[in-house]
Amino acid sequence: MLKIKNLRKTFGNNTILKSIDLDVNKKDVVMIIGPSGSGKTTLLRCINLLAHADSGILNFDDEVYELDKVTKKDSLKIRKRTGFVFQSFNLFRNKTALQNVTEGLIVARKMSKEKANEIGKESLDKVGLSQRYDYYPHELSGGQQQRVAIARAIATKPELILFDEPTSALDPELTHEVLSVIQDLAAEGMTMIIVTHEMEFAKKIGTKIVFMDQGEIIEANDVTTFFNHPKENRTKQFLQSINQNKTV
Amino acid sequence: MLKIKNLRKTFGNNTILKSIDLDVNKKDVVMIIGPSGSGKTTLLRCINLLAHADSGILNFDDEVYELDKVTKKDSLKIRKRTGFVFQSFNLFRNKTALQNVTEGLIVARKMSKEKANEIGKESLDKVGLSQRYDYYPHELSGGQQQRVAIARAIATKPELILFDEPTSALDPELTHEVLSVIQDLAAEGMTMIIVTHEMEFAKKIGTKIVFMDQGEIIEANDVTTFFNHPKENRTKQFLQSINQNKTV
Amino acid sequence: TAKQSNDMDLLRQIQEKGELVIATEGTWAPWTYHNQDDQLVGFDVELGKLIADKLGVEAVFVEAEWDSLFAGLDAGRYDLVINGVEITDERKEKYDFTEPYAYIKTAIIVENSNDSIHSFEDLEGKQTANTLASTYATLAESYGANPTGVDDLSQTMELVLSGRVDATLNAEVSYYDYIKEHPNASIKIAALTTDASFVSIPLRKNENTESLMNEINKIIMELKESGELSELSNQYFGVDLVNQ
Amino acid sequence: MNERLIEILIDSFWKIVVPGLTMTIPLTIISFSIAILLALFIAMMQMTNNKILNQIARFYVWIIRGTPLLVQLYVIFYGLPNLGILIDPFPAAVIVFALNTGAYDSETIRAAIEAIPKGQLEAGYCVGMTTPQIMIRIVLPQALRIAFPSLSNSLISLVKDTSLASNITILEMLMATQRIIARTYEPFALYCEVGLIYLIICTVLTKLQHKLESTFKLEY
Amino acid sequence: MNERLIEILIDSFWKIVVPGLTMTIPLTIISFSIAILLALFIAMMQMTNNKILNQIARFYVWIIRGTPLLVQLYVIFYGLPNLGILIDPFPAAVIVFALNTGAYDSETIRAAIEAIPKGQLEAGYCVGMTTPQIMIRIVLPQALRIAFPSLSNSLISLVKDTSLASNITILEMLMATQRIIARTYEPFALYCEVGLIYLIICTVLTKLQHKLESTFKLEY
Ligand SMILES: Nc1ncnc2c1ncn2[C@@H]1O[C@H](COP(=O)(O)OP(=O)(O)OP(=O)(O)O)[C@@H](O)[C@H]1O
Ligand SMILES: Nc1ncnc2c1ncn2[C@@H]1O[C@H](COP(=O)(O)OP(=O)(O)OP(=O)(O)O)[C@@H](O)[C@H]1O
Ligand SMILES: [Mg+2]
Ligand SMILES: [Mg+2]
Repeated sequence: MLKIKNLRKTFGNNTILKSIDLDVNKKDVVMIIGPSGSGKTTLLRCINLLAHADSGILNFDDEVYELDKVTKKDSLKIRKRTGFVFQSFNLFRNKTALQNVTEGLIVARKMSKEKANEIGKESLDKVGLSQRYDYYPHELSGGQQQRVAIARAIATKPELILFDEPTSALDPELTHEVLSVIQDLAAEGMTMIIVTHEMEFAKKIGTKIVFMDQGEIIEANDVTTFFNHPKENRTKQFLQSINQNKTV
Repeated sequence: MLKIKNLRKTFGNNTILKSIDLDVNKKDVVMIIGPSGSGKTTLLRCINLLAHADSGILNFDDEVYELDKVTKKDSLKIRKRTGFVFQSFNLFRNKTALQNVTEGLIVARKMSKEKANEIGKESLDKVGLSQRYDYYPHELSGGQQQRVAIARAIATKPELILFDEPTSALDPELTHEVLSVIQDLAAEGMTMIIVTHEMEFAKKIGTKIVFMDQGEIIEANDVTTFFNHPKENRTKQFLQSINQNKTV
Repeated sequence: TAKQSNDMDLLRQIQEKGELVIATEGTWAPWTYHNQDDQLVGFDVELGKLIADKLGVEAVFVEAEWDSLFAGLDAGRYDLVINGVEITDERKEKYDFTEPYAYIKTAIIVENSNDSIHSFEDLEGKQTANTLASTYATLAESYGANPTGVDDLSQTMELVLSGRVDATLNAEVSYYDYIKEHPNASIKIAALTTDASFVSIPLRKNENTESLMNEINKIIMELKESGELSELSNQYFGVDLVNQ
Repeated sequence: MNERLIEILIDSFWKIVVPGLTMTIPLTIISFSIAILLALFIAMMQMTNNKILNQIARFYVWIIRGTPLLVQLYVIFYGLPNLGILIDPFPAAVIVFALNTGAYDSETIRAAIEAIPKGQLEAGYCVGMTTPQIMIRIVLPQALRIAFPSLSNSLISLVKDTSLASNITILEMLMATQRIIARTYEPFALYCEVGLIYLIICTVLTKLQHKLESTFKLEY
Repeated sequence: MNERLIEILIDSFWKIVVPGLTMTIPLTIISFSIAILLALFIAMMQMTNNKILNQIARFYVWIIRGTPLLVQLYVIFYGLPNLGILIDPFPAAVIVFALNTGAYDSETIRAAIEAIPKGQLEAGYCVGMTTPQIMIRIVLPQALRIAFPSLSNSLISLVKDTSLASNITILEMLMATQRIIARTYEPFALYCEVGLIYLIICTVLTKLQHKLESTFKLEY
């Protein structure tokens, strides 16, 4: 459903993404892993056009966009079909947890307030926040904020959700819960791209692993092949460090 | 070196911390774990007086503070002896990575600019940011920001460092690196309190584990006892969920 | 500016300083204004200089907005205000006035084509405009007109010309001065007051000003008798406003 | 203070307050309401990517901030009649005060919008909202809170600036005062009196400002 | 336009510009510099926990914003002499304009400081800085950037408000213009001319504002 070709992104003189190609099929759960600063967030931002790529082509279903020439209308169209969970959450500071979730439903999707509240509460319940509907972001703990961000993205039931480290602020129990939420979504046929540092998580629900380093996709493969038979040296090295962490 | 007695903290009608007692000895590495929203961040904030506890007594070395009556001077004194890594980083937005680290050295510790820069660069190098001295926070990736925050806290060489989920935004490789930085600090005799969701990490460098839930310390023990012979049911349940995550 | 203590005779203070501080607007031709070379001139200014001369001191002029003249006089910043001030009963309660040194008649000025106003009685129900610092509003009101005020004379003329008001009340001499600058302006005098009002110099009401008052009165009489004042009037107004 | 002065002050109180109620206050309220709408509009124009709208907005702000209010009143009231446009004093004053305050306020609002982290806008995009929707529901509520004290400044200034309307024949409080001064020659006392009346009006506004500020307190 | 008018306008140009250079501009610059310092100070006072300092700052802002500039000039220049305090026109004007602008600007600066996330302050505390140190090095640099357009507003307003100094015998541009009007009876043309000269001064300031704004652009 999503095809990226030759995406390039620079900041000033630094090339942050060098000729990225990525194929995502319907119902795929693509896990992007890679060291800090390798460009994972930037890639997600380029996909839903929050960042302007310098060049590249994006196929979304059968629509083709040249990434250096997207119009406002294109952006709006793509964004209505995608959800995004920011690494830094970016909750609306002037809205309660529930309002954060319903805002998009009411305004962008023209849903009635009652219906939106219903869905909003449902989404918040899913991520274990039934006690926090009326809290403002600054009154929420880090993990609670992250969960509101997740609830906000899944409430609109988009065709594609981009998650940027969705469990970074969560404890193991909750990670487990969120994981099952994402698994449910996967079961419902949602396509997802998930940036994560949690390999267990990646292994568990990913259908495909993409390993990035220094703005490049080093290796992309299905989960088992990736973890059991990595091809590139850089990948091996990365996987090794994970095991190192584990040994007490 | 640090002793907390009967710390209570409320927000409005909600009691967030209920009668917390905590003992930290010199060179201890206390790991605080617990579900999202259990009050871990709030506890750290109460310790270095960013949050005003409603009641409680704090012993810092031999000085005794009543937490509901601390003066500005007390705060300054305690804060000069502690470091803090925020869950949301809180980098100075108008300063580069290096300036973020040197600011406290130059201003609060009256260090010369050259000396501060030297130490600042050293600290940033330690967390793998030698390429990013002159980047502003908004130009850094999530993991890079988190590492600047860590570098900033350790640069001042305080007696006690409070870390709030210091590896949440880091990939396994970097987690490993930061881990070794913290291990080095521990080896140098630094006392630390670390909030974390990474059990491997906790096991590896903690000397003591504190498990919190709903504003209470459920169980506090040395690492091996805690993980191998948990006493409370709540603890057992929590540990179980961790293992659940692991099984693919 | 004058610095003075309140408990000393004003005339003596002036003589000791060797200067007479006179406040005036400097923006009201031909009484007090700046000529093309930017020098402060006008009937009032010349009078001030003559008075200072006769007192044997130097005239120092200070210029400010109209109401500030009196605030400064009250505060003791200035010795005198010479600014074509008309004597009224109400003002007499505040200040002591010297001998009048001129008289003026108030004119009703209308647009040339205006046919409805021929006397003050015709002002009934009409819209008039006048400068704020004047007594014209009271006068117009007393004839049943509806007065509005603006800051200066030119504005009142604009209002008449653009038809926003029916008439403006102003000093007859001001009208002539305006016409001198704008010979083609489509305005005319519709009526004149029969009784002239008198122009004088106000002094603070207290015993310290008594000797100065006497001195100035003497000087004004002298200037009137010698014809110097009439000469000045002719020079600035083109008519003799000193002797009725 | 002598008896005469007290009598004058008492006598003049209503003569000053009445034009305050019938002119100064309505003129301020109407002009300010229009000004805020205008300012929002201009701030938006300055922030779009459309170069032409940009230039128009900048030009407007430049001309209006660059010239004295008095001159603007002159142009509208005494200048336009030359082009055959004769506007009554009150609407002319509203036009000028709204245009003037709007230009200043647009800068304040623009600055406040720029102070909102970009993440707020981006989060709005990501739930499918359009830029105007995000502005109205997310960014402006936060920005206006930041701009609020400065906008209060401009409202409170406007209360007093309306006195310039006397230049176009509008009888407001200061003109009423000056009329009394012209008769009584008591500028200092009367200016203090009118100052006190202004103070009463502005006290109400300041109280309102503080009230609204704490009601809409934003924390982050 | 006829020849006479053109001649008048040319002739008056320097007569207006000179007091602009010798009075309007110096008066503005000096008063504004003091005002900004004062405003910073007052904003801080309003934000400390010290109730007394708080009240003093609030009182100052309330009184100054609540009363017209004209009345303030009167009190300092014509009122104080009754208490034996006689201040020369220029220093009196500086005092009044600085006090006045300072009150307004303090509200703007306070709002801008409140717009900075608390985390910035807390991070400062955690590296051992004192509140004033954090203010000067972390919070104010960010806050002033937010306040900047509103502070420009107040500077540009001040340029024109200095014309009120004519009430205390200071010859500035507007008074110079009015002198010429008194002789020539050409208010409209001359007000447009002085408006243009103000516009030139303000254009320089606006350009400077935009330049500094983009130099100190803050992103987050
Ligand atoms: N200002 C506030 N007003 C009301 N409630 C608050 C406020 N700040 C925090 N809380 C509540 O206090 C509780 C504890 O928050 P805290 O940030 O300490 O949790 P935490 O253990 O650090 O969680 P996490 O792992 O998600 O960071 C949360 O339930 C939160 O909603
Ligand atoms: N505005 C910017 N200007 C310059 N460089 C930038 C800017 N934004 C990001 N970068 C750089 O781009 C690189 C990639 O950043 P990105 O946020 O995509 O990394 P990431 O893979 O998401 O890392 P993390 O796991 O730490 O979140 C980083 O090295 C960062 O410093
Ligand atoms: Mg990232
Ligand atoms: Mg936390």
